Formats: sequence, structure tokens, C-alpha cells
Amino acid sequence: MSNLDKFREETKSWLDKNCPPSMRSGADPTIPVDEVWGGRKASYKNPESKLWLERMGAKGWTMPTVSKEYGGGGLSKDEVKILNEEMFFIGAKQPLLSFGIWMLAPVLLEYGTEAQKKEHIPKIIKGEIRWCQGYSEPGSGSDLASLATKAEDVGESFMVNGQKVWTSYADKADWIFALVRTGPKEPKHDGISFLLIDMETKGVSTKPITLISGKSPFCETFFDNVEVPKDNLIGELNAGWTIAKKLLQHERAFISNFGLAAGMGSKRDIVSIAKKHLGEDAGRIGNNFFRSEIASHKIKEHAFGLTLKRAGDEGGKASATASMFKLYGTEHNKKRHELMVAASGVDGIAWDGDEFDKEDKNLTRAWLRTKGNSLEGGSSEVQLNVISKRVLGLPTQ
Amino acid sequence: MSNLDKFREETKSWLDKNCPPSMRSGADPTIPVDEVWGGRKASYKNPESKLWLERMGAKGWTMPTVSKEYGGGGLSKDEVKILNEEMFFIGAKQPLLSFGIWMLAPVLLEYGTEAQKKEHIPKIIKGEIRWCQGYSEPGSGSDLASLATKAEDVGESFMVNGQKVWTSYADKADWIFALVRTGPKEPKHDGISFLLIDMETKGVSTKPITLISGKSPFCETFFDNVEVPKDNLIGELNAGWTIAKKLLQHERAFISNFGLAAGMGSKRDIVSIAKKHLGEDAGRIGNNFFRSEIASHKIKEHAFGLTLKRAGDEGGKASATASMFKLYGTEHNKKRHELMVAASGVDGIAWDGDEFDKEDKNLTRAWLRTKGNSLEGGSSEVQLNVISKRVLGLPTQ
Amino acid sequence: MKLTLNEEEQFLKDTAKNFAQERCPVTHFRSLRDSNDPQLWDKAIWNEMSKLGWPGILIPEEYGGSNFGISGISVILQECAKTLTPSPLFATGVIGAYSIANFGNENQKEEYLPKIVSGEMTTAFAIDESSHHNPADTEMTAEFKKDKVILNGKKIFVVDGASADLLIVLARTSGNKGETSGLTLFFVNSNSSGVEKIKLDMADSRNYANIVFSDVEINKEDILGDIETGGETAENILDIARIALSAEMLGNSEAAFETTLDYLKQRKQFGVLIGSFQALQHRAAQMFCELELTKSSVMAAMRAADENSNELQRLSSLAKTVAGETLHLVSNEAVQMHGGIGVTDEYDIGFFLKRGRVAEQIYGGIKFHTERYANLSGF
Amino acid sequence: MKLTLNEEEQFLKDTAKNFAQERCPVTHFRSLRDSNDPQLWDKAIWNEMSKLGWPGILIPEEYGGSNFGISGISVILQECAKTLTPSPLFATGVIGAYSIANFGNENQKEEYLPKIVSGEMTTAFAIDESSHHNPADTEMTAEFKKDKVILNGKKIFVVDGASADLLIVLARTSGNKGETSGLTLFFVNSNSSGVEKIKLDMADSRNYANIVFSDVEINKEDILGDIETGGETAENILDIARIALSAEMLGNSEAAFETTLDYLKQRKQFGVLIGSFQALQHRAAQMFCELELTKSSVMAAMRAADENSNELQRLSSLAKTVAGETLHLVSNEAVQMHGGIGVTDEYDIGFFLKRGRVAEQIYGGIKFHTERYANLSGF
Repeated sequence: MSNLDKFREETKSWLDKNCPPSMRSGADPTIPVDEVWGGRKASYKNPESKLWLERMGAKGWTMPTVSKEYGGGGLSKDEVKILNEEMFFIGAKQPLLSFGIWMLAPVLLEYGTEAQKKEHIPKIIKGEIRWCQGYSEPGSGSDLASLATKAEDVGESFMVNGQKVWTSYADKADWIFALVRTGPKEPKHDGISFLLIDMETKGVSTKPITLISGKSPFCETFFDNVEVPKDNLIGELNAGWTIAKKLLQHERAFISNFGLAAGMGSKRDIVSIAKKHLGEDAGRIGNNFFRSEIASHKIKEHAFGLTLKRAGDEGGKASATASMFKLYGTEHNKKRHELMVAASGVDGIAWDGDEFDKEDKNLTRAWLRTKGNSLEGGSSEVQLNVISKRVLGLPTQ
Repeated sequence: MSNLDKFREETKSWLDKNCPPSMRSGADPTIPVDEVWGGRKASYKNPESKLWLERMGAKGWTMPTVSKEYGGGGLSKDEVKILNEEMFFIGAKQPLLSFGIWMLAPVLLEYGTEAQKKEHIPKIIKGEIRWCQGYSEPGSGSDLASLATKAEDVGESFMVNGQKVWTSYADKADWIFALVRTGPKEPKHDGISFLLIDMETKGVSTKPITLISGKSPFCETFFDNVEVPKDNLIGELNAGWTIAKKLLQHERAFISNFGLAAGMGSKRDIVSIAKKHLGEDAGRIGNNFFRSEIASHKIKEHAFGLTLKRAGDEGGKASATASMFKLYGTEHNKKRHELMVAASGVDGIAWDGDEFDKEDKNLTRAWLRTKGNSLEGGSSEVQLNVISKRVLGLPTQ
Repeated sequence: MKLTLNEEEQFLKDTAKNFAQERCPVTHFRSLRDSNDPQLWDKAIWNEMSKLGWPGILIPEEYGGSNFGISGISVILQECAKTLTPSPLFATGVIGAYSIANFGNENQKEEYLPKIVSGEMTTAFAIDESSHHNPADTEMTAEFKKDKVILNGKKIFVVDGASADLLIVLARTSGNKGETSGLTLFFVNSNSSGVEKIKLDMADSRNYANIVFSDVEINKEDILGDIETGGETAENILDIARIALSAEMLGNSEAAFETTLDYLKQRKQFGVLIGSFQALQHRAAQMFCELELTKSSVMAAMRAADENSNELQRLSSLAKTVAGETLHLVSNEAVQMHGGIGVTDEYDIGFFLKRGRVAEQIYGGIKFHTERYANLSGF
Repeated sequence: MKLTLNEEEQFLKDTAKNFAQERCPVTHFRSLRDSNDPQLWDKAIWNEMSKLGWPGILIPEEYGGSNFGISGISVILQECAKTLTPSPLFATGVIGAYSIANFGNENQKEEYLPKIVSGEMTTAFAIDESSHHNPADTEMTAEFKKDKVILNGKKIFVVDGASADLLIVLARTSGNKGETSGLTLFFVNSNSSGVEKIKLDMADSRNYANIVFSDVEINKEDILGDIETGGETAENILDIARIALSAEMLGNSEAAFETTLDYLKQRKQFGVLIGSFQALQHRAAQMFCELELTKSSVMAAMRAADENSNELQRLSSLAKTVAGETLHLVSNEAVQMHGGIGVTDEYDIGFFLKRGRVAEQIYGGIKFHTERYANLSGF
């Protein structure tokens, strides 16, 4: 038996023993489902969620490729493939959602000191510490590099003052990884550093942001004379922009996928919504003016879906393609929601109360939420700039 | 009887005697109709066209408000109103189409010397000299002030070298009024002069421009060491840009009206074209996908028409409004023609030959001709710039 | 038909502008929304409006009104819409006043009009029964029994229905769903036994209700207009309402656009004002043009209403379509151009997005009116 | 279904690109147009294409072809379209070759296919009878008389019909106009007595004809495919043709876009390159995205054709719609961004505008295919 066959057998048997029944597909639907983000403040409706995280965390299988010295699984690529397959076969849930895993750990592995890796990565893998990200500021949206949150050198530590916005789940996170200004404002990209801050430090506070669609995971995070040990600086002083760019690419791809998932894979189908609210005529949408517009839109979305497939078949190209997908994924999503709302008539603009179906009310919120798609993770205008400059090579003035 | 009543009676009786039958509405349709532009090269299919021009020219009524010393009618505003009314009542044709009347004469009246006025205006009024305009050049489209046609001071005269484009009817005109560079290139607006040039001067030549829609009145006009007397300079040397701006406003309004006339008042009605080619279903356009798009377009055009009416009722506003009308008039016209072509199917893209109706073939040409609407007289982009800067007060970078 | 405001109308507009900006800035709407006020409008503000004579604009002088016409009330609503001023003026001062003044009999006029003028009575128009506007689809029944009429059915999405005192209700006196004939309009006191008002919570936080009628008994005299031809009467009232609503939507668009223009002139990115980016400039210029078209469409429709033009129906559908499309464009662009803060509840700009889509649904959306325009135009 | 070109297809594409750019730049098309050539394509060029094996791409090896599939011929047409290369390849190498190879009987294959491969015979597909594509509207009749078939009727807008040797004609053998059944396909020699070809002069200067059939007598054996179900056969042939045509239209769009991009990078106004204006940049970026969507749509449709997917019909309509809309957008923007010279006949860019709108009409326009897509998708 080859090593891989052996690994598969061991993995299968370990999962069989250790993956709790409610963490598999086909679980009893009355058992509550947790969205597991870990951290000090975590609470669980289903104790098996916690158990599953602990077991997977102990094996390092939440980040299976990371080496064992940092608490990872230490698996080879082939082994990871097998692990994923075996988890897929029993319908095992992902044990942990985490910005630490998606964003911070890769940065630490590339730019962190040995001490920093040993300190933070194991806790990320075990889900003991929940991280959030601090980039955007009230004055710096698309122009992220103009950020103003200041970290002053006060001897042993940095003194941080300023404000971050759009920090998702900051109110539930234990630590934040943030971009701060440690150097001069001009040239502005050169004075930025990447800093880790414990949210329990004195002077850190958060406030949730309500969106036009209602509650959101976003927060404002305030730093008022927050003392941060110098050991928490990642990479060189004033060289944080390099890290930031990597992270932004990551984030853009992430939001783009998210937007697409929200759209393409959504259970909300414009055709069935139109048929429900406008009636049917021999199997066709019962209003020709809507039908005509919906048909045009469906064709665009189909073409877009084929373009995603083509990009996959081509093996994934440069960030240029990412810009196009971000742009069209979010703009199509907005357009589709406008059409669904209009086709739903009065039901499409319902907000609350018993007079409306839950799905109709959800549609209203979803429609409003889509308006943020073309702003977060690089606005549509930024994507158009990227395409025209980097892909088409059009000149700057 | 008041003076005005008397004037009306005299005018009525003069018209009665002097306006030839074929120059009135209800004329015998077998008599050929001339488009009368006058000039040395004019020829007439109908001798009454010539007669009518001569009679009206002799009275100065082709420019009735201009004073008699320059060959005009010397009429008051109230008298002109009466003249127009009486002409309207008998359906009298305009005796003369003329860039001289529309553009040059007003400039001469404002900027010309007494000698220049006496020399040129009477001939314009009588239709003896046909004028064309020379502004654009191959290298200077939207950026007119970058023009390069040079007029060098060679003592008694200017020596003109260069090329003009889009000179309408230059091949039929006797004289051209042109913008030429007499001063330095920078600051470029300061070195431009306004010059009158006899087309029969040695070194002047013209070449008609064929458009994508086929033949056109546009020409290229070439100047090869053309000697122009200094007396032909209008206004101050190097101060031609002021005149140019006035003329451009004039031209913009003119083309805008022209575009509108071509569109709004056109006999080509999208609804009847759609019904002809797509059939009818209970009085409705027989294809719902076309019907839906045509309805949206008709609504936009209706709203635009009401906006024209409102601007009229408001007494006509600044050039800002002119920019909007130019922009929408031409863009709507383009859109309408695209719709008409698509609704006509194969017939909408016919070029020539007996297999197609004349009106279908004309539509194809008209559709292609509309593509120039959003370029000539200030492109759509220029109009958008004007609106955003001058109307909305948005900042420049 | 002259497409400019006359002096009186300009005066009304200026007055309304001052009133809205000073007494009811958007903060007023926001605080009502946040307070969970069941009525979602403020009695004191309504009293002030009444003192200004606004509910009586469409009412003849003999009943205490000023008879300034649809144009008069429309410019007021347009200005109030710029700050999202909440009030029952639309349902009462437009629909109630117009319906009764034009179709009521002498008794009804004497009973109701003075109360509308004084502001002591508000009204609402109960028309729709399903999620897409279509009066012909009325199924609610009105059965004549001796001197009484018995109403049964459910009306939905009644504007200002949660607070109205007097309801004007379209019910079927004969025929079947889908037929425009066989309909009649009735007055129903909203406190009548058998009337259940269910306040709706819509995206734009305006006063709406679903209203259930269970064996509601009214008098035979409570018919508005003629029996059996209430469908036509309703259509005329609806056209007036649509025009006034288009004026409101125009006001919404104007305010969203102005706010956005201001933002473009203040906000810096990459060291320069974002209003200096040509791509945004061209989009702003396009919005300006669409707004100009909307102004003309609304103006023409107002004038057609006041002059009782035979173009009324077509111009009403034109105005509602153009106003709806412009508000779509402007509200979306406004949020996008504001960037991230545009989608936060803390900023006002999102209100215009919500109000826009809800207003679009009232008395027929863009597609409904586009098709109606085509039908009326003979193609 | 993999949406990338394989090695063979990439090779065909590269070959075609070189051939088109070097042998047939747009000047070649222009000179044919200006010479009033009745055929509008050049025999020598067609011979070279034949030597390259292009007419035989869809023909099995046993008849001398290479059997490289729809994808193979489509990428060739796409590249040729970039320079508007005139040739009978579309009507012969796509429609003729596919029809006969797939629906012909053994005799027909042996008779016709080698002649197509060698380039000595060209074909054309005579389908439409009115200005909007709709095969069911066929009125042309085919009457059986003893061993003969008598054809009467008029076909219009036959692509390459002015020069084709062999016509494939859809005629009604039973039923009435509007019915998809009762139709049969026939071979007709274009020199037969009673066949009158009227060359058409369309905006894009390509080879088209109206063809009148007056008591044209053919043999019973000249049926292509099955009798009475020729409507279905034609629909399948049409889908293949639409896909190849979409590839052509994609090539047209790509060329117009590239030419425009070059212009934006060279042309100065107000002292700067016009490609530096952000408003134009954003519009160019949008065109880029639409082109990407078109590439994917055409690619998917090609693949569906080669894999005989049950998505063929839907993807054919998708490709034709998307390619049509993109060509609309790109050709209009190209002319506008070129400024005044864009509307002169002297510049090539206007050719793409003309070709675009004519291609759009062939075998169904945007609205036709949008509706067909909806019908096929069940809504």
C-alpha cells in the first residue's frame, strides 16, 4: 500500500470516529447550526460545533498545509487533496471560518518573524483567537494609501490614534491586523506599516454600522491612545504597503467570489419570481415588457457565467480578469436585484411585518445590500481604471 | 390706418404681384423645385426661383432687418413680423438659403469696417455671392483652436497655406470665410484671425468628401500659396477667436435645430416603419420585444420634445441648454435610426438597386448619416464637458 | 399649454421650499422613522400645512379652498419631497380633495371639503388588491341590501391608509375580475365596524396599510360618482394622483442629485476632488439632462390636468415613466458616487433609493405605464 | 466542454490570421467594393483558401476533408472577419459542407463534397422570403409531378447567392405559411432554367441575392434529408451557421476595437492623447468586458456544436445575440471615438458599422434570438 493510500485509510477512519454526526450532511435538521468563527467570545448553540473545531484544530487540519511547528497539519498537497475528498464524501462541515486563516496567516508566513509565527499561527489554526482586518478609514475609500491612523514611536511601543471603518465583525474579534501610518504623508505609500493590535488593549472601541439594508457585520473601530508593543509590527517599518497590496488582491478575489456566489448560485431566481408575481401565459412570463428585459438580462448573465468558466479553463489569468469579474459580477447582481424588485411589485419593497412573505422581505434587504457590492473591495470605477490602464494600456494624462 | 396696417397692406399687395405662383404652397407639383443658394455658379431648373430671389433681393427682404445702406430691407421688428406672417399666409418659399445670411453677415455687421460691410453684405442679400465656412482642419476637431492653416504677412497681403475640412458646399461657393493662424501657436487662442478669401484666387482648390452614407455636401479645401489682400481681414489681427466663438454658438444651435428637424419632424415614423415590417396585432406592433423598446424610446423623445417646448416658453436660456439639446437631439436621432433599421430587417440595410423601396434605401443612408450628428458642431463628449463644467460647476483637475 | 410656472405657482413653490427646508429637513423624517411612530407623520406639521392652505389647493373657494389647481399642489409636493417631508398631503390634498370636488354630490362636498381644508380629516384611496397595480382586477364586492351596502374584500398598499379617517374604496358591483366595468367608488369611514387597518412596514417608512373589509355596512348615499362606472372615475383620479406623485419623485431626484453634486465638489480621493474625474462628470451631465426631461414631462402633465386636456392620460403615464426612470438612475448613481458611506443608514442618501422604488410601485410601475403609453398612442 | 482552443484549432487560427492580415488586408475588400465586382470576392483568394483546406474543414476525411469541426472553421472565419476578407467560405465551407456531410445521402456526398473541398463548387442556402428571418413563413412551393419536382417562389437575401453554383432551398411540400412542418430541402443547380438570380446591393458590399424560381424543374432525388421535416433540418443547419456567423461578428468587433484603441493612443486633442480622457477610458474598458463575454459565448456555442450538445439551440441564440449587441456597441463607439474622420468613406472603420448591421440580420436579429432564447429556456 502506498503512503497516500495509507493516509487515505487513516484519514477516513479518523473522520469516521471524530466528525460528530451533526457536522455531516444529512444531519438532524432540528439541531441548530452554528457559523463557527472561534475566538474568546465564541458561543455555540450546538456543542458539537465546538467539539469539531477542537478536534480539527488539534490536528492542524484547519490549515492542513502549514507545517506542524506552527500548529498546522504538515500535509503534502496530495494529502490535502485526499483530506478534502474524504471530508466531501461524508459531507463534513468546514470547522472554522476565519480572516486569520484566509488573510493573516499567509502574511505572517511570508513576512513574520519566527517568534511572531509561533505566537499567532497556532491560535489561528485552533480558532482560539478571532481576527478582524483594519484597512479603510473614513477619509480613504478607493484611495486606501491616504490612510491617517497614526502609530507614533514612543520608545518601547507605538501609540496608535485614529479610526478604521468597514472592519467586519470587529465587535466579535479578539485581535485586529491593521494598516497604520508610521511615516510621512508624502510619498504616501511609503509611510505605512502593518500592525497587530489586541482589541482588549485600553483605548480600543468598536461600534457596529447599520446599512441601508439593516444590520451588518461591519463596524467602526476607534483607537484612542492605544499602546501597541513594537513586537507586533509585521515586516519592516514603513513597508506595509507591499503587504497591503497582497492582501487587497486577496480581498478582491474573495469579495468577487462572494458576490458571484450570492448572485449566480442564489436560490432567488428571477424567472420564478417574475412568474410568481406577474403570472404565466403558456409557460411564459405573463408580462411581455418584463419578459423582454428579463430575457436580455438572463443572456448577459449566461455569457458572464461562461466567461467565468472560460477563465477557469484557461487556468486563471492576471488580476485584470479579476477586475472584470468584480465589475460585472457586482453590476449584474445589482441589475438583477432591481429587476426582481420591480417584477415583485409591492411585495418587492416590503420591509417587515406579517403581511409579507419572508422571501419577499429578504429580497428587499438583499436588493439594498447589493448597492454595496460595487463599492466594497474596490469600486466599479476603480475596476474600470484598472482595466483601461493595466489591460488596455491607455495612457495617463 | 396705422403705419403698420399700411405696411401690411402694401406688403400683401407686393407679394401678391411679385411672388410667382410656383413659389407658393399649392403650386403645380410637376414644376421642378430648386434649393436656392445663389452665387455665381447657380443654375435653376425653375426660372421662377431666380425671379423670386431677384425680386426679394432687390427689396432687401432676404435680410429684412438690415439697414438699407447695406442693401437690407430696413424694416422694424414689427414690420418683419408682418412680412413673415404675410409670406406664411400665401405659403411663400424662402427665396434664399445662405451661410452668408446665417453666419457671415452678422459677423460683418459687428466686426467689419464700413468698407467691408458695403462690399459684401449687399451681395449676400441679393444672393450674388455664395459663401462657405472654413473652420475645422484635419488635425483639429473638437480642439478647433489648434488649427494650423497659416496666413503669413507678406507686405500688402497675406500668403495662406493649409487645409480646411468639413467645408460644406465649398465646391459650389464663391468665397470662403476662414479662421487662419496669423500669430504664435501658444497661447493658441491668441494667434487666430478671421479672413475672407475669394475661392477663385490662384491656389485654392476643393475636393468633395464621401461619407459612409454616400455623397455629402462636405469638402476638403486646400490653400497653396494663396494671396489674400489685407483688406479681407475682419476685426483685429490675432483677435479672430472671439469671432469664432460667436460663430460656433451659432453653428451649434443651427446643427442642433437641423438634427431635430431631421428627427422630430421627419416623415420617417418609427411606429409606422415597425408596423410595416413587423406586422400588426390588434393595432399594436406585431412583435412585443420591439414594441417594448420602441415604447421606451418614444417616451424619451416625447419628453425631449416637451423640453424643447419648455425652453421656448422660458424664453430660451444660455448655451448650457443648447449643449443639452445638441447632445440629446443627436443621440436620440442615432438611437431612433438604429431602432428603425433593426425593425426594418433586411430592408433596413439596403443600399441600392430595384429590389428595395426607395424609402428603405433612404433609411439606410439616413441611419449612417446620423453617426455624424454627434460629431459635427461639437461632439457629444464636448457637450458633456460643457454641461459638467459650465452648468454643474464641477471642478477641473 | 405653457410649460412655465405662473406667479402664483412660483409663490407656492417658494413657500413650500422654505417650509420644507426649515421646518422639515430630512432629520425630521429620520426621527419619525426611528421613533416607530405608527402614523409616520407629525400632527403639528400637518396643522401648519393646513394653515398654509395646502389641503385646500384643489378645492373651490366656496368650500374654503383656493383652487390653485394640480400645478399648485404638485409644486408643493415636489418641494416637500426634497426633504422627504412626511404628511398626509398627497392622499388627502390631492386624491381626497380632487375626488370629492370633482365627483362628489353637493351633500358630500358640504360634508367633507371643509374638513379637508381645515386639516381635521384625512383620506385615503383604496384601490389595489394584488402586488401589481391593476384596478380592473378588483374582486372586492359591494352588495346592495335594502338601504345599505355591504362591503367585503381586502385592499392592499393603501397610501396613508394607516391613519386616514375617510376611505374612498373601489368595489365591484357587478361583473368579474379583469373587467373595467361594473365597478363603483364608495366612501367608508375608517372606524366603521368590520374595517381592519393593518399598518405596513415598507422600505421607505411612509404610511401605508392593508385594509380588510368584513361585512362592512355603509349607506346607499355613500357612493362617490356614478354607480357601475367607478372604474372610469377611478382612472381619472389615478391620473391626477400619478401626476402629483411624479412631481414628488422629481423632487426626490432633484434632492439626491444636488446632494451628490455637493459631495463631488467636496470629497477628495487621490489628492483631487472626485468631481474632477471626467467619467463622473459625464455621468453627472447625463443625470442633469434626464432631470431636465423629467421636469418638462411633469410640467406638461400638470398643465394637461389643469386644462383638462385630452392628452391627460398619455401625459400622466409619460410623467410617471420618466420620473420613475430618472429616480432609478439618480438614486443609484447618488449612492455609488457617495462611495461606502452611501450605503450606511447614517447617511440620508439611501432614503432616496428606498423612497424611489416604493413610489415607483404606487399606481403603476415603469413597465405598466410604458405599455399604457403605447396603448394610448395606438401602437 | 472546455472553453479553450486546442492545439489544432490554435494552429488554424494562427494560419488564418496570417493569411488575412497579409493576403487580404481591408484594402482588398475596399478595392473589390470600388471595382463594382459583381461577385464581390476574388477567385484567386478563394483558390488559396481551398489549398489551405478551409472549405473541407467540416467534411470527413473520406471525401477529402479534414473534419476539424465547427470550432475549426469558426476561428478561421473570426480571423478573416478582422480584415473583412471576402470569400464564399461561410456559405460553402460552413453551410454547404455541413448540410451535405450531415444530411446528404451517399450519392449526394460523393457528388458534392469533393467539389466543395477542391473549391470548384460554391453553395448558398435559400431560406428567407421576407425582411425578417422566419423559416416557418416559407411560402415557396415544391410540387411533385411524376419523377420531377416543380419549384415556384422567391427567396430573398441569400448569402453568397449571387455567385453560388448549388442552391439548397427550403420549400413547402404541404401545409401553410407559418407552420414549421410540411417543409422540405432541395438541391437546385443555380443555372437551371427558371432560376433568376438578382444580385443585391446591401450596405456592407457582400455577396447577396434574391432568387426567383419560376417553374423550376428538378429531380425527385434532389431532396436533402427527409421529406416534410426539412424545417427541423434547416433549423439545425441554421444554428451551425449562426454560430459561425457569431464568430465572424466577434472578429469584426475585435478589429474595430483594436483599431480604436490604437487611435486613442495616437490621436491628440487639447495637447494630450485622447486615450487619457477618463470618460473614454471607462467606455473602452466596458467594451473590453463585453468582448470577453462575446468570446466566451461564441466559444461555448462552437463547443456545443462539435459535441452535439442539447444546449446547441440555446447557445446558438445566445452567441448570435451577444455578438450582435457587442458589435452594435463597439462599431458605434469606434466611429464616435474616431471623430469626424470616422464617418468618412475614406476610413475603414465605417465598414464595420455596415457589416455589423447586415450580419445582425442574417438568420435572425437580436430580438429574434433573445426571444428564442427565452422560449428555449422555458420563460
